[in-house]
Amino acid sequence: MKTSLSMIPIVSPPPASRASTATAPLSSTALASPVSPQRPRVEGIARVVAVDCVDGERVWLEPEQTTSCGGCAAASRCGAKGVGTLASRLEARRFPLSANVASPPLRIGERVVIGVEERSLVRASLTAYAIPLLTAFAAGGVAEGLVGSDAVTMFAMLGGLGAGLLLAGGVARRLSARGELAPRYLRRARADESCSTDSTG
Amino acid sequence: MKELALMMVGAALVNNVILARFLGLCSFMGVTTRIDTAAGMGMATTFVITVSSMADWAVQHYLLDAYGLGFLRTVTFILVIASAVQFTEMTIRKVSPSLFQMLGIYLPLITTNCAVLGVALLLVEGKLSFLASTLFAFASAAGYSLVMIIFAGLRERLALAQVPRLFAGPPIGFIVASLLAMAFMGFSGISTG
Amino acid sequence: MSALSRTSAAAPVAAPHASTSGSVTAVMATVMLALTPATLYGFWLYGWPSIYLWLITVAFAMLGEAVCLRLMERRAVPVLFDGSAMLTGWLLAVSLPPWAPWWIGALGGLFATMLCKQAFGGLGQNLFNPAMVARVALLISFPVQMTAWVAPLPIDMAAAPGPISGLLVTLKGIPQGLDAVSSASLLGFAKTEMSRGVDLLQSLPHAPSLSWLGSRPGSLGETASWLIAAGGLLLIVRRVISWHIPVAMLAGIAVPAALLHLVDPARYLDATTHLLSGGAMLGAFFIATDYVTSPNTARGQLIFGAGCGVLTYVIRTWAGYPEGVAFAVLLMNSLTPIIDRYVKPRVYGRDRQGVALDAPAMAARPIVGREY
Amino acid sequence: MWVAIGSLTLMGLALGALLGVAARYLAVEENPIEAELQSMLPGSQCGQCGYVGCAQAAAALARHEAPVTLCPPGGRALAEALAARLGVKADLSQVVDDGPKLAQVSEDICIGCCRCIKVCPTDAVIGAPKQIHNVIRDACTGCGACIERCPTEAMALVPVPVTLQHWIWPKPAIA
Amino acid sequence: MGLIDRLFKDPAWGVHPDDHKRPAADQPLRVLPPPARLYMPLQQHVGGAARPVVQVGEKVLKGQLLAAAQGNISAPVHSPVSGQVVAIGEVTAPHPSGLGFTAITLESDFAERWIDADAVADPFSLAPEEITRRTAAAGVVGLGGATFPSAVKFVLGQRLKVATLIVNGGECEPYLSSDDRLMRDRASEVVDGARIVMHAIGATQVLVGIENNKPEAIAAMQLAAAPFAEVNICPVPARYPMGSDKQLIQTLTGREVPADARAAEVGVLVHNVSTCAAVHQAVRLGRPLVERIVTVNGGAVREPGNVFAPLGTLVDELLAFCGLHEAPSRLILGGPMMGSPLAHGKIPLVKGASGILAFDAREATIPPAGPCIRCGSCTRACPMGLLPLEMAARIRHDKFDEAAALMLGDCISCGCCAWVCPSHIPLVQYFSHAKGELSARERTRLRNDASRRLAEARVLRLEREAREKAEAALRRKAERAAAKAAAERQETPGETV
Repeated sequence: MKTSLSMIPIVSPPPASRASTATAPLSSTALASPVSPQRPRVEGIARVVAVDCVDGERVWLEPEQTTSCGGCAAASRCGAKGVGTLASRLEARRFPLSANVASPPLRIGERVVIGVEERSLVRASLTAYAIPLLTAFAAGGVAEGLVGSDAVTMFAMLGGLGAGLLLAGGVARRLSARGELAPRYLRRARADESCSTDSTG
Repeated sequence: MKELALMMVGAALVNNVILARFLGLCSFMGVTTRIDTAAGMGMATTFVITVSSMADWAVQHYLLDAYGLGFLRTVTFILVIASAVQFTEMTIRKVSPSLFQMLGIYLPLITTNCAVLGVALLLVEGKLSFLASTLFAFASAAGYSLVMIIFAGLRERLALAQVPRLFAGPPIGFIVASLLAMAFMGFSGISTG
Repeated sequence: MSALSRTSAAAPVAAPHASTSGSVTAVMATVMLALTPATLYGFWLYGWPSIYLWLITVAFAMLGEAVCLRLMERRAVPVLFDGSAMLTGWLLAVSLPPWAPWWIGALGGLFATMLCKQAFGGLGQNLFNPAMVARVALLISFPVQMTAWVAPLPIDMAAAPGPISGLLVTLKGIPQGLDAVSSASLLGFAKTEMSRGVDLLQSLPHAPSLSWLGSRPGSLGETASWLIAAGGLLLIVRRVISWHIPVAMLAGIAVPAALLHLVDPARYLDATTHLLSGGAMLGAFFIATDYVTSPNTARGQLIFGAGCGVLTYVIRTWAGYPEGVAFAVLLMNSLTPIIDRYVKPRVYGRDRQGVALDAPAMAARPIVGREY
Repeated sequence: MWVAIGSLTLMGLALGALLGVAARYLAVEENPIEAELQSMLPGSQCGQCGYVGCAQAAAALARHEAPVTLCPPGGRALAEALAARLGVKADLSQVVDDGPKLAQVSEDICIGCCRCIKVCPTDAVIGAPKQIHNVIRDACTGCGACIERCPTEAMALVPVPVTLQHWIWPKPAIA
Repeated sequence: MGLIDRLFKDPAWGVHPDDHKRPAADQPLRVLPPPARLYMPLQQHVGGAARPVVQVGEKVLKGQLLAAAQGNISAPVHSPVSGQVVAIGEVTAPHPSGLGFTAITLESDFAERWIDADAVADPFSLAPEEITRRTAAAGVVGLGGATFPSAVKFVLGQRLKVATLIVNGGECEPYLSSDDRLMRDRASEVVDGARIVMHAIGATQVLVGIENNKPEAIAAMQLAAAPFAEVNICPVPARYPMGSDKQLIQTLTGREVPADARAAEVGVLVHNVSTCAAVHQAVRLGRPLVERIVTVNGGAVREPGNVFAPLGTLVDELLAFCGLHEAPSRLILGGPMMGSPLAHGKIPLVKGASGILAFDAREATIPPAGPCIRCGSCTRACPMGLLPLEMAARIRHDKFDEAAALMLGDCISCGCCAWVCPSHIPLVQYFSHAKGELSARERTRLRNDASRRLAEARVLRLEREAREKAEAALRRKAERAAAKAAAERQETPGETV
């Protein structure tokens, strides 16, 4: 005897969320809207999972594995199965944000919309590794050309390497500020908002 | 300058670290399930190979040759490589936590990668100048990364194929690796001087 | 309504309920049709042994496929006769030396279909072109038999071996008595002369003649370049292949050849020699354009073709092997997944990186009335 | 001979010291993952996984003592998500996932004893003493806690019928 | 002229199936006599199903309201015949699943008595809101097949100040010619309806896109649109799926609808020619949408052609009216490229049904699907610029997230890729399967979130109740103590009495 009552909007404590009936075909697209003026490559949904135990200001977020956010999940999802320890692989997937980037500050379990660069893993490795190598070789080449003795070239390359590492740090800071490396906070996600657009009308 | 370029091409393509010298096969088979993780691993290994071969050349030149301790070469190289990797991991983690976020897990893997030690041992016999040997190391590491990325692309496509049960998993991976090695033999014979 | 209930009782049939008349067998048949003129001319040029070699290679290729299908308990007939195994065997036979011993063709055919196609899961899932993998494997394992080129001996000439003696040639190898002059192909000749320090200007006059008609030593597929090009054009007109890969590959060979020839004619062959000799034409029209192992977007195909061309030139000029097409195609096959991943068509309503276009900017765009 | 031993130990000590200093100077700390696994579980504390509540189940998962298929209400999707999260291979063979089952009251034998109302983790059962009870299908997670509690076995787990909106095209047979 | 036209002017995407429209398109329109029994479904549109307002046994007039709209996206349903409501029950839905949905069963009294309509002499004097209200009340929905309630689109068009109305006369599906017949016979109604819609949304110009394989329709529409400068007829190249909104907008205006936006946000609104005719009937003549032109075609039909039939008629009756010379091997609602297969003929005609196809054995044969040889012809055919072979390969391995990353959400299921595939792989079925699975996972995820919130709410409630019970117990104990103390104080002073 069918006793199904119609869908009662399930009231949850903070925002009134209506359990939206997803229409059968996935009518919406993979990217959330409305798009903020400064266009990040890909938008995705992340969930606050832990508060930093050292400084309470920082919270750890985890990209949500929703179906239509393939883009951002791929960027920060480390797919290398069977590599490294479990903890470090999980560690590699979470990213920190300062809690008071939104008012009121973020709490555990809240879902936020983040913007992240599409190919940030490749760009991250380029900044971390290519820049120091380039400066090292540049310094070595100049030293070899001017002086030519191995010892001098060696010290020149070591100096170049050090400079390169510092430069990489600077570039990395600037990139992560622009959301290139780590995802950047855009806004709080509405309760039923997945990565698809909200329904019309 | 011309023979330097030829030497680098030779190190990268002709006697490629993975496909011709068969070094670093464990990471070659392990990490190449996806292109961007393979690229991350490739670049991390390139950095470590270059840094450690610089250190190895110095240790070889000023310590082992000077005091005739050639027989200690392998042990010292391993020591140098391990500390180079550890040092790199710490600096990267300090310099930019978000960078380490993405790439942290590859660095500990590289210490056990035999391509690093292989390249270091190769460049020592070459009796090249310091810059030339570092360029040789960088070129072989670049060849390593190139083959890692190509093989990751192939395996991503292979993951979509309905490989018969007998060949599924590692066997078909090895077959593809051997076909790739056969293709790279096309470069053999380029006179690398 | 009885017919109706039967079809709908099982899973419902999804739209579209109509489809094109084309089929995989038709595509393969058109490609084989385009290959026939050059192959027949090759048969005429090299006589009976080359016919037997071709038959053996194709037969063993299909045998290999049949054995694999039987092992996987799949019905062999529909897969065998979709023409792909036959085409693979044909392409391999056309790239072998015409008077090679029978076991070269047999081994190559088996290797191509069993290890390079069925092991990956059958048609459409192999990563490398089966014919080229087999040729490279044979070249590396049996260098002597694979580089024993024979001067053309048209079938109607007295000296040419008859049907029976031709069969013996294929089965037992070239008898000493027969004065089939074995000489290197032009590329092989140029490379050996170069290694002996004789630069091109002296060695070229008495190199094997390179008549446009193509009667010179080489495999079946290397002789009549203009016949192969005609077959290729037929494929392009029938829309079986698009022009992107052949044009890009031939340009990839011709441009570096012409430039370097200008720089130093003594050391580098000119562009037309490169285009007409070796497997360039066969590679460009029939081998590099294999659907399965080449990118599926136009821009990707241009990159793929250019890559094949340049690598062919590099291997021919500097590497150890005289003929670079096989290696070049394999190398570019290994790059195809990466090309396909980064070279994608622009999705409607999105920019090249996949981010949705900006609606207000699009709304501001004036409506241009277009006449159709 | 002595020079060899001496140089090796010297280099070992020097490098060790260098790394020791660097370790202290470049220290960065870690973070636990249990809170996050718990946020993934449905949180209905139904106990079908054999642990007292979802918190204990999450802790067991983090310590790899529990299989990822431990949570029936979560079904196949949750098992896959847990497997992906923990990076382990999940054999989904025995996850019987023929679609969610929801509780249903057969109204002719329900005596209105309110026992199921007290035990339902998500308040999915509505009713009053001596009145016929009913189940809100959208709140019920099919955890089965009410099935044993019902004295007259009026409660039963019934598979959800497919509706027009939720019907999915079957995957074509692989050629 | 054809070749150059094809090379440079024709769009690169899409396919060119032979259209099988003749001779059905040229047959004069036949009117189906009202059948004895009709089944009016409540869910004939996108959005909430309509709610019945009539009782069983009630007498209704033609055009009388049977079920009212429910929720902000919905459409009412009216009676196509005058007669009596016999039942409100379950009927097989025109859906590939073969499942049922509720419908109102009517029995016709063949009197064809219309309900008194409040016709409007000059609709342009009405306020746009009034036109929107009347269109909504008449139950007008997109008749091209999308069946989206038109009034909701008008509101959207007004709010976003859309300047251009595009009337979609494409009808690019093979076999179908209902729009073609409508344009040939009732061009003036279409133009008038289009102008009313233009007035309703405040647009300044109307572009009517008609495929150039319908010359008679183009001529008729140009004749009807001659007096009105703002309505211009634009023939477009005949290429499937030119009739799809996004492709028609791109071809006519050069604008592309961004992936996550609606057509209205790029200043354009698209309506089908039949929808415009329905708006004309609704506003000018006050008649709700109860009938429509349906193409009956296919190899099994003896006299294929267009039939003007009341909604709710069973498919069997339509086929019987046109005659069958063999048992159809497959029944399709809509066109062959996107139409849904019907399990049997006892299915009612709905508002979105532009055609009924009865395929004979030859047309219905589906060659078995072979392996994908990566020929890439599906990528060239896809009008949305997607990679069908890559998506299908991932869906074959249940990697739905990777398929979604390849923009599966943008696929409009037009069928070009499956049509052009030499291995006849049912690509659209793969994509429909993946979309179904993805939205099912999304629903389970939302459901899990909701049940977790419910569980937390319950735990909080139980704690609160426990706390309150404890406080109440304390308070009562305190009161009892106070009462006892007060009682004792009363006894001690009163002892002397």
